[in-house]
Amino acid sequence: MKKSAWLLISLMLVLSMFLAACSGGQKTNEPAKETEKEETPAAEGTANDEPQVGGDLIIGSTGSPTMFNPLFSNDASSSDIETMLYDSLMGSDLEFNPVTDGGLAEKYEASEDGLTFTIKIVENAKFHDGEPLDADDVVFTYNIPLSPDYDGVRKSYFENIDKVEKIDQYTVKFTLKQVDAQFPVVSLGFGILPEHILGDVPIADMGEHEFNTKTPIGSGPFKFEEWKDGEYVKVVANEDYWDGRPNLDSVTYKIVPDANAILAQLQAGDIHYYAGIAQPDVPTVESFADAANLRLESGLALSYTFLGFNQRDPKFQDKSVRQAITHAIDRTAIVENVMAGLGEVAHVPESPLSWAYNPDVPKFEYDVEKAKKMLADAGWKPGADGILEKDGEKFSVEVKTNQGNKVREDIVVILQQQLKEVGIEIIPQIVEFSALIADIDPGVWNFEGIVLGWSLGIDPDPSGIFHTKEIEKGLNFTGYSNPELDKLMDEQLQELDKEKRKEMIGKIQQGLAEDQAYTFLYYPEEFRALPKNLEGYEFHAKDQMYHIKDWWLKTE
Amino acid sequence: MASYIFRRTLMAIPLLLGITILSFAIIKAAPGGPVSMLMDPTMKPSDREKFEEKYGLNDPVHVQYFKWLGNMVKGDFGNSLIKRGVPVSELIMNRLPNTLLLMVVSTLLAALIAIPFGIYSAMRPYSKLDYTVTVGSFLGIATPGFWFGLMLIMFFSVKFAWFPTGGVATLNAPFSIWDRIHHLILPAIVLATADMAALTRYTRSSMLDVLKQDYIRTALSKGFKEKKVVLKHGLRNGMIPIVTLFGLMLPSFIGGAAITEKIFAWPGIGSLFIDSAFQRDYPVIMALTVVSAIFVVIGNLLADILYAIFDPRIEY
Amino acid sequence: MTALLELKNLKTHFKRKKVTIPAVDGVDLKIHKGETVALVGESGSGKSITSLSIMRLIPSPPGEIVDGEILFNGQDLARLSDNDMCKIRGNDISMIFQEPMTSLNPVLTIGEQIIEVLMYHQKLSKRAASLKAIEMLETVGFSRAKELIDDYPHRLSGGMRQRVMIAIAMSCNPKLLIADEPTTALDVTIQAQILDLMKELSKKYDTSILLITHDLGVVSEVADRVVVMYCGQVVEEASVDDLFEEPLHPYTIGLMGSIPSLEGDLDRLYSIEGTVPPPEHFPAGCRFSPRCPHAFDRCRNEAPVLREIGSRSVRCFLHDDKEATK
Amino acid sequence: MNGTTSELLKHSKKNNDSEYILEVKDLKKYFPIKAGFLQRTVGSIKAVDGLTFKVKKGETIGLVGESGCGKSTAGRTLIRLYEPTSGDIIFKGKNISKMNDGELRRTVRKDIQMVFQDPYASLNPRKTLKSILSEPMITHNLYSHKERKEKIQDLLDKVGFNPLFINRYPHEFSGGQRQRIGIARALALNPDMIIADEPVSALDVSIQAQIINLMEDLQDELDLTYVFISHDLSVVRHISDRVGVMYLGKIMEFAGKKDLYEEPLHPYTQALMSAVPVPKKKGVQVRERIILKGDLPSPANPPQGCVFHTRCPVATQMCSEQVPDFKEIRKEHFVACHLY
Amino acid sequence: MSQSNVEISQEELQLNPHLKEKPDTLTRIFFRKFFKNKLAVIGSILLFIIIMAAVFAPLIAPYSYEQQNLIDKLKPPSSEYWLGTDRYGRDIFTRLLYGGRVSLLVGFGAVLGALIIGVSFGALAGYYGGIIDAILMRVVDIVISIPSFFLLITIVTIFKPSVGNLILIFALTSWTSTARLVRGEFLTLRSREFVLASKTIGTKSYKIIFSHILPNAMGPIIVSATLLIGGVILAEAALSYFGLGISPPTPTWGNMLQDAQNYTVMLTAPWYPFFPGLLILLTVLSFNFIGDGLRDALDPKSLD
Repeated sequence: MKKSAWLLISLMLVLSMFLAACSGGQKTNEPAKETEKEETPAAEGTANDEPQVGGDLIIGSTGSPTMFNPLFSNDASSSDIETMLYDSLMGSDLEFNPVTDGGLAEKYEASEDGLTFTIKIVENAKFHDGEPLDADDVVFTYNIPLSPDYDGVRKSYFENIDKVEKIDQYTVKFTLKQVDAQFPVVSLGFGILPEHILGDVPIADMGEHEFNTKTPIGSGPFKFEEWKDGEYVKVVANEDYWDGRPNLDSVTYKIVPDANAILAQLQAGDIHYYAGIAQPDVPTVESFADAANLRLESGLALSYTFLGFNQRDPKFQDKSVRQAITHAIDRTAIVENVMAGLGEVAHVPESPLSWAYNPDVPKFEYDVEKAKKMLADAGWKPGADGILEKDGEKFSVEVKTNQGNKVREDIVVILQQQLKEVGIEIIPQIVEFSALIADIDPGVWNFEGIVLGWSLGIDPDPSGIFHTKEIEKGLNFTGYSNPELDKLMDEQLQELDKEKRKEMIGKIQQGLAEDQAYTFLYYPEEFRALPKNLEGYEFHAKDQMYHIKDWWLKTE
Repeated sequence: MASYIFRRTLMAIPLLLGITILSFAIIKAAPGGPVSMLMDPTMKPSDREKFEEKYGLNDPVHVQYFKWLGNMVKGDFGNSLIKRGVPVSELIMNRLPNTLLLMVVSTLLAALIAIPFGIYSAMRPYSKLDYTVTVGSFLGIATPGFWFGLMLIMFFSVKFAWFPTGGVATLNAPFSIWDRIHHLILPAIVLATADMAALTRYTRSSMLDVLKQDYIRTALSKGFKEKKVVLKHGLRNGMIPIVTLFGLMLPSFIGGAAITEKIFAWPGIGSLFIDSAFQRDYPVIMALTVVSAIFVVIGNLLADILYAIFDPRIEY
Repeated sequence: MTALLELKNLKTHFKRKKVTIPAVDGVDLKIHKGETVALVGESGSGKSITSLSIMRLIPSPPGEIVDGEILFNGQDLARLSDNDMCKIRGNDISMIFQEPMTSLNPVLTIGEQIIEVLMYHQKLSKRAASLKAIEMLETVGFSRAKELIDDYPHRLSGGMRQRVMIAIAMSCNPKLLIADEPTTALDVTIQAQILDLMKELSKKYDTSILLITHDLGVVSEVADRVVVMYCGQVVEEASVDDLFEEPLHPYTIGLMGSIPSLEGDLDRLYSIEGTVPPPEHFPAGCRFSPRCPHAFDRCRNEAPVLREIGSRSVRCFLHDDKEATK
Repeated sequence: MNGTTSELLKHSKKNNDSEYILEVKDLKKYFPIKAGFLQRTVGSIKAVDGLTFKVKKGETIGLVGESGCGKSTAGRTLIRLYEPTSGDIIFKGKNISKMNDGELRRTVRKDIQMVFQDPYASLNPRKTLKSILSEPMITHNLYSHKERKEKIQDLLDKVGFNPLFINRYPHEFSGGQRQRIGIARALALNPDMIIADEPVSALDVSIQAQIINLMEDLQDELDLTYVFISHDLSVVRHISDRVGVMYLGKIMEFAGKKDLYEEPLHPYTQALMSAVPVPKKKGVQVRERIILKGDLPSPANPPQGCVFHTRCPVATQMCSEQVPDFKEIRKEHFVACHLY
Repeated sequence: MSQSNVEISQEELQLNPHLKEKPDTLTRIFFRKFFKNKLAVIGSILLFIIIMAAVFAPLIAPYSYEQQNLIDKLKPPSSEYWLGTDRYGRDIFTRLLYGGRVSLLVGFGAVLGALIIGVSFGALAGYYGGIIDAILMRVVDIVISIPSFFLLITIVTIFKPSVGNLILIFALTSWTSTARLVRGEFLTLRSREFVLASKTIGTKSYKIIFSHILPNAMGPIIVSATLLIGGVILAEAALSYFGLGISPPTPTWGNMLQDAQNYTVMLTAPWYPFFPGLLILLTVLSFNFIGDGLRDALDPKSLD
């Protein structure tokens, strides 16, 4: 069960392929505890106005989409487009609850044992080519990743499905192999593909089929019009959308690879909507927002940034050393300086937005003296050059992060400065992305320290990253291991009672914080620039295109 | 001439082989692979292996190379591993015209400005104008393109709104020549700046050489005015090395504009190259290497042919 | 008889930074109609600069005609405007150069290079000019002139190119042809052809020739009168017969003695000590004095003037008395 | 001072000493013409095409001809700057035509030296006189440091150069002076033979005489053998004992200079002689000039039969078909012509 | 003439007026010609100042190059911070000094490396010709034909950017032009008469290459080297643009400029990108001026 974790790479990365989850991975079962971000008054205040039809919205992106088939693509840009082209069975609300609203499901029922789900879909849904969408299409779609020929990237999302059956023309039944708390949230969020087009295509060839890039046909609110590689993707309103025509006439998804150029385009009005503003640039965007007819929306992102250490290295096996390092880092200063104050200091590997977030965990506040003492207690004594030494070994750590992410580069530089205070030498190493990924591959583990971020799923299961069994071939690349927590992690997955599970996860979070499995740095706040007159917009932490069907541009 | 071109093309084969072998070795030596870019980290290693196996990424490098070579010879560059299913040739052909347009326009722009200045500099060496041109052209060489490009956008696109901020054409607007030109100007200026500098220097030294020649004196002794002598007798001779230079510049069309393309969101070959390199999209990288090598070969050939056209002394 | 061309005290100096180099330093010279005058001297004597000065082709800066007159048909070329000079060049006065291999523009056809002169000076139509060009090429001895005009210079040998140069130079029936070492770069057998051609054409068109050469053999074959230059000055001037019969100036004597002969045996060549000084180091007094076996004190201190002795002149104190006797 | 005595010496030497220092037998040097795919050799420029002559010790052989006749190539092949295509070069009894660089260095490099045409190109502009002159000695490991210094002084003295100049660079000297340096360098190894390739043609007339006189003096003093290559018939006549006239890579006529100049047999030699413009002298009859038609044919594609027949005023049918033998018509007078 | 310490007689001077009393050494000619070129002199002075500033950076720099002062972020130039501060509140002036060390080191190092490879290739190919030439030049063709920027990026990802590796990488990608140049020079020089003269003496090949041909080919080589250094400094900046330059906090002009290539910084602290940009510009300009001056000063043709 590893579906909770996403490598969050960068908001301003050239290749923001890991930016966010697919359209299917964005929903949660339960209301989040905090929904602190108020919507802008403008959006709320004018909600009474009648939506106006028309207009083209230009959305900016540094990344290029790769294809428009949710079962095969996995980058943020593609999934942005897919959201508009396809309908999924279930939708989600702002608190990540699974809702039928925005999905094809009219009604959905889970069995007592949590092993079967029966879904009734709307009867008037039609694909863009006019063919009706019915249960056959749903069965067809869900059978694709179940096939042994399937070579796409989404296999793990469907692992628990035992079978998918058509009950009647508009009813489908899913049977699971075992209880899966995330099933309605994640697995039911994938777009439905047209059987009448893809039905004859061998599944092994589907990943390369023309449908994905040339003629994607879904049932979503927008129809695919044109993809000019490296320039833009254009989708136009689906006049016959079963849930009513979207307000916007068209959406142009414009690709501007250079993050600075994108801001210039935003200022010049060549881009209307951009969700990837780096935090340090927020004041700049604010400064020209008014003149450029823009406004900013923000909210906490469902992710966190951390400093991890390779715990195969003896010096990082010592819990107190890890704690001392956290003590030595002024995370508030990092948030203030690197993020322009736009984020929160993190203590656990879960977002405050999650229902399972446990605020009551051991915290290791900035305290240089304490850090020094703890390190001294652990046997690390300052050497002649002020750098700590133990048994002739210097406390010198090469900290890697990926090239192209300014914020992380900044963090590494500041870490170097801060840790010098306690006598730890940090050697920053900015590594090209593909090479960095290769460095943390299982069995390679070619790093000492690493600054990265995880984009969180909606389910709070932490085992994918911190369970001992995930070391050998999974994502636990730091090699963290705590048998007690392993046990808890196994147990919570079998727990169907949410409150009990929350308690168990809370304990795990306490354990991870106490162990400082990572040095958790912060939860970033995300900023999106959009036209002042864009109405119907709501900030969804995982979906920058949330309910785009309802967006509309108010004219004077 | 035809047989000469044929022979030259034949001779390019070992060159192409060498280039592809070296490129293949280099990209395979680079850490990481398309799978780490493509794959969902939640994927099981067995599924990753399945994918790698499907695309032969686990075969020994030489096996992969020969497989690739075999397909390439058949004209099949394969499909992109990242934009799965999209033929590499299509990716390239979509962008090649943009890059060529940008490069041709910037080169022409550079030539139009550089050549007259170079000629004038050569006619009056060590004059004030010569010094100005010299300093100016060196300034052009020394300006980092990415800085210059962003500056132009900030001033001329954002501040004065004289030019678009990027792209090849206005979105959602009908095709118009003027619109295309409008979009071309800034990136072409950035690219032309560096070329202009080099071209001015070349023109100047080439013309200086030519103007020292005996036949210039002959032409003067016929009673022609200096301007006519320089333009009629000097220029054609002086252009021979310059024209050759254009041929040799052709290969730089492929990678040379990468930064400019990125800054101006110009969907060209350069940015495709950079993206593919970062994503380890091996088929695209290899295809672009081949395309670039072909450009080298064509460029050299073109240089030779132009040389022969401009210089009657060369015969094939 | 008035001269076709008369140089009076021509001075062409080159200015490099603060140094003035007197490459041509007071040259007097006359060429009459139909006459062939040879200007003889070693490298550095200023003979080529003299010829280029007449054509006003001295690169300027650094070169400049600082003094003197160049009277051509009574008109002072030194003071002519550039525009007027352009009308004379290639038309009334034309020139051929030493290096036939490089004197023709390699990228233009031979025809173009002749036709352009004719169109420019004679205002001929292109058609008429090309007919005339063919005629000129036939005159200089090409049998396949019609094909030749579409050919490029690189296909021709040195001797043929020099013929083309002559054809270009003669195409406007110039009154004066300046030939700057026209045969030096050619093989003897070809040299003979070219010299014959020049003699023939000068007779045919009644063209005066200023022949610049260092080869006394060529001089004796072609010239009517000889002017010997040394260090930017004329040191001796005489008719060809007089000069070869009795050279007066020690430099001329030395020069003639230095040449091995094709007939008769000489055990040892006469040689002039030292080398021609570069213009920035011209000695005071007589410029030949450091190398002159007869030099005496006066030579080193006082500059001799070009003195007429009958029909000839010489710049040497040794001949002061001779003038007195005559 | 060495007018008549040296003349006597020369003659006596030549008469007594008939030993040949150099024998050239059917020497050929072809340069390949490469073309086509793979740059195969498609033809060759027959720069030197069968040269045969002998050189006696102490004499001067003149090789004369127009540009492109192969005389320079012949000189360079003789000294083994070029590998001969075929034929033998026997120098002091040793066949050096097939030797490799090492063997050449050990055996004959010291004994044959060369003087080049262009005094500006033949001296390394970045070396002082001293290092130019000491290089040969260092290469062959001759003399101690002190001896070398003396030897250099001696060499400069021999070529009439102020020894104070040893630390100067070539660019400070005039052409004539540089040619003296070139000669001094050639003498540094006490060679037996010097191949002089147009040593005076780049010089002014007055300087030419100086160098020719110097070369003659040195020959007498050091018992040198010269192969003197020049296009200038007068100079060759002046300095040589025997002269070969080359045309398109072949020797047309070879004879003692008196025979050759006073009674040239080959039509080419005759034409060549007549073409030379000579200063008029009183009482000397102006010669009848033979003007040759056309230009030298390309050595890449020499005419069939006698190579001269295309320009020969007396050519017959046979000349275009058969290559004439190089025969001794009179004593020591060889001619390759069907007329004889 | 009286003060002359070399005894050249008056008479000799008269006869050989080309001679000067004092020997005109090559160095002196070089300097005379070089100083005639005003731009080259300006370039030399500028470069000298820049190099000295980089060499003596620890003595000149008012701050530590990595000392952050987050309160003083992006401060404009002032008496406290002469050229302002960067995004971490580090002194830009200090970082420019230290950055110069790396940038110049990379420039010089890479060009030295490129020269070693390029000259070896070119010399062997040009001197021996034939098959050796054909093979070596094909290798050059191949390396040239691979787009250098792509090559750079790929090699950087393999080797990881560090000063040493960058030097290696730039050397590996920029030697080809030198090789072609040297080959050309060798092709002409090997048939020059002074080389032939040396051969007739029996001088060994290696000695001819190193003592006769190479010194005479040095002019163009040095000129191309100066231009190459400028190119490498620019390439380091371009590589930094892709984030593939030297890792922070080590400053280089390239990564400083890249760091300043930020919309916010350019709008709010324009001096930050200005200074590293200016230094890159001045340095590259200086190298070009000097190269231009050297081209004339080292031209052996103008020696004679």
